[in-house]
Amino acid sequence: MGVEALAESLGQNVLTTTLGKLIGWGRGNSVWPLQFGLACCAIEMIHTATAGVDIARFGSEAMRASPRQADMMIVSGRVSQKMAPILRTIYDQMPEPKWVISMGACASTGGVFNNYALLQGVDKIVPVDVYIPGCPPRPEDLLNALMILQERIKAQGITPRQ
Amino acid sequence: MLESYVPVLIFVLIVLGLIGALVTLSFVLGPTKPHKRKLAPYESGIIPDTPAMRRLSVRFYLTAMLFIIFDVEAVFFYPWAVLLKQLGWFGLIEMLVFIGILLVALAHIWRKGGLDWE
Amino acid sequence: MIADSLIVEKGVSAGDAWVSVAPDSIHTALSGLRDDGFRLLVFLTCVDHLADSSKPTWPGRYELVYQLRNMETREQIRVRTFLDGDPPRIDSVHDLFPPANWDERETYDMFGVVFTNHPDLTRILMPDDWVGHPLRRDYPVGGEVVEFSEEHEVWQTPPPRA
Amino acid sequence: MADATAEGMTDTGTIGQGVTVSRTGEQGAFGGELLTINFGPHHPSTHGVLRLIVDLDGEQVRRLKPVIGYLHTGIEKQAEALRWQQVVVVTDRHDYLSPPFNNLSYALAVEKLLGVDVPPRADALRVIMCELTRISSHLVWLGTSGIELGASTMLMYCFRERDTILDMNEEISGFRMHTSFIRPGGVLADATPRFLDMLDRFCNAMPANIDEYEALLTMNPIFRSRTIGIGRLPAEDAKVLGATGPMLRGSGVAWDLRKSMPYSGYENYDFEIATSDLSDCYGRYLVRIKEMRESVKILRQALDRLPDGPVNIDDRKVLPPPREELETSMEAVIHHFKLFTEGYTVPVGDAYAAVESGRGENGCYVVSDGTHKPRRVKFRAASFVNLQPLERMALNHMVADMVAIIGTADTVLGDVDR
Repeated sequence: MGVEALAESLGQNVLTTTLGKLIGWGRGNSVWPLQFGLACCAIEMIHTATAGVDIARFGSEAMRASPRQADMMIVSGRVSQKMAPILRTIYDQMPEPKWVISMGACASTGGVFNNYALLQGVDKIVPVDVYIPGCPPRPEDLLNALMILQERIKAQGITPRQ
Repeated sequence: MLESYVPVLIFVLIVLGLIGALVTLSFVLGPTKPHKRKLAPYESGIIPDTPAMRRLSVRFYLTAMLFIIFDVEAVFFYPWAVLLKQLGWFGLIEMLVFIGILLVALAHIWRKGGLDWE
Repeated sequence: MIADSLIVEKGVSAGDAWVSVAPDSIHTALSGLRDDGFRLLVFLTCVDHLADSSKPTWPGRYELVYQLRNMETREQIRVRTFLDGDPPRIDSVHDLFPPANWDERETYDMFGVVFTNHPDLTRILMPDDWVGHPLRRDYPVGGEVVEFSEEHEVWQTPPPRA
Repeated sequence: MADATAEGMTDTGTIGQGVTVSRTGEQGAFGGELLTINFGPHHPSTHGVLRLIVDLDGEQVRRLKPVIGYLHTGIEKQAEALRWQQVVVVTDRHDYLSPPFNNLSYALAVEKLLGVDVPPRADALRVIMCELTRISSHLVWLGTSGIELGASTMLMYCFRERDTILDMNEEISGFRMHTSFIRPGGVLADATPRFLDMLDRFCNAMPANIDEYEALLTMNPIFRSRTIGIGRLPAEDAKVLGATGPMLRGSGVAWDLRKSMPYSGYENYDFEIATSDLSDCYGRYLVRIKEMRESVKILRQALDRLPDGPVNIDDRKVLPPPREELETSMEAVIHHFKLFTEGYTVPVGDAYAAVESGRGENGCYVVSDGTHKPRRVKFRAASFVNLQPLERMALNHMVADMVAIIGTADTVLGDVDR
């Protein structure tokens, strides 16, 4: 958009880097996840959202149901062949600075089920930023992944990854 | 004579400034890559093939109208509440008459079944 | 109980009484049992006996299993039929037992057993454009190829995609 | 509130018909056309990836067609590719809110084929783990159903208790959710003193917590107006449709597998079957709350009368020998080697075993052809059958009531799609 072209033309001087830091800080500290619960990892995701582990401390409490208001998609659970096109559609319908956390072994690599029914890894259809091992991973693992993602977002500054 | 309205002016300016800044900043800073699938209507993951625009039932219109009537009624309470002291008994009785008329209307609608759905 | 003419074989397997019936008399047998009080169809499934060495000969490749239960007397009975043919055909029993509607759709989806006069015999679990019936023994498990594992050599030929 | 047309229910002809979905813009009751919408796979209130194609006349549901399969994981095919002892890990994951129940139905079926009985201490540990999981599964249902109807504090309260249960799971088996604790031939490990102490504190504290939930919801006018008279399922139709668990007991039918067909020692615990004659969403809520109280009573009895003794059958062909024996005896090494390379074989035959899980009858039908891999493993999923009355319970209800009806069916989509 306008400011990216401006940022390239001005090059990396004091203006764009501080602006980049500010934008990165803004985006990083309020990453709104999309409520994309599929299977067992979704239950652990709910645990992360409730008082016990409390993802609200990291600015990600507002689990949005619609992709229009979400910045990050947490693929929590196993993605079946029937669900794959729908997952891709929802990823497409998310507004632009968007990231993906692949939660659990089933989302990252097909996990325990290496058979015809599952998509062996969600990175076959959507670009993934952070993978979380575990079946299901502990809520603290999801928080750890969120913190890793926040560092990445802050480092990206004005122009996100794609 | 207009000095007493300056705070209102400042308030309006602040509001417009804030909203203006938020909208332009997010419009300018947010990268936009529109493409066909992103602009398709969101229906929990399925791209709908049936036309969304269908003739809707009259009940929606009825409920909307009822809401507007009683919402506007509530707006009239604000000035009355501010001037309650000066108006004294006359203001109170006047407002009670006003509410009474609308209560009669509400009772009529309720009895005619305008409030419940089917 | 069922008219003895219908029963092909009778026995007890691991504590559960079972009865074997010819495929074309399944509807009369089940309605007879239902009138006797076996009103709950616990489940209906199919077993594929392709290359099954546990018995010298099998009356049919596909064995359909109906597990019925009498809720008053707490009795259970298992009705089997053996089918052959490609696709194997049998009468639908959804009018006797309503839960059979979805069970039959799933058995059609997974094994390709066609239930005649079923109201809506379409795939229930797999995507609608899926080719092949996954739970048949000659259908490979699919999934990712795992090197150096002779287990997966056996299971690995991927399904013919449409 | 228009409740579902009762008289159209009992004839079995129309139940579960393939519902034709209107694309042609049929006429609705108030002049508007029927609007076909997707209550789609990605929806906050469908308790998983369930898709409902709904024909709406204004706000009222005229036709509803569930579409499932969005979480089909091919667990039954995967079980055919694994050995007998490896299948336990896969059974954990099809009904991911009640893993020990899935393990128990699979273990009981295999033990029926093997013709073995587990020692009493293993039975008691199995009952303890199952009742803990029933409470945690009901807590997830109560929390999510509460937040769907607006009571967001329910989610926080319920998941606070669920965290203590998951800590207990982790203490006894090392896993929070998928404990794989119950295996053919016994259990994973003996209960540690710390687990018994945590269980004791849990049994003391839980009744007060359940009172807290009841204080929030039972007499809450909003919750009552959203659930009383909604999703009515008469007793006769619940039986005809094969519903089990709280769906059946909520309609007044006192059928509980733990009482009617007892397994693993349930006959020597005394508890009541929770039923309610309301046969609507509120009735099923009361049933589940009472079931949680009964589970705490069972846990208290199981804890007080925990028999000591071995935790596994000592059949070396099925279960590996203890580690320290490997240094001394050659047979142990041979058994150990054979078990962990090829696995054990189960006599030819087929067996069905069913347990009463939080959702209903959770059964496992196992066919063995004498090799070290099962020929067929079929899971009788309670949610798969409890989802079918949804078509008829949601008829002529408002869209907002459909949220309560999907919640009350308490279906777990992993269980439905397997």
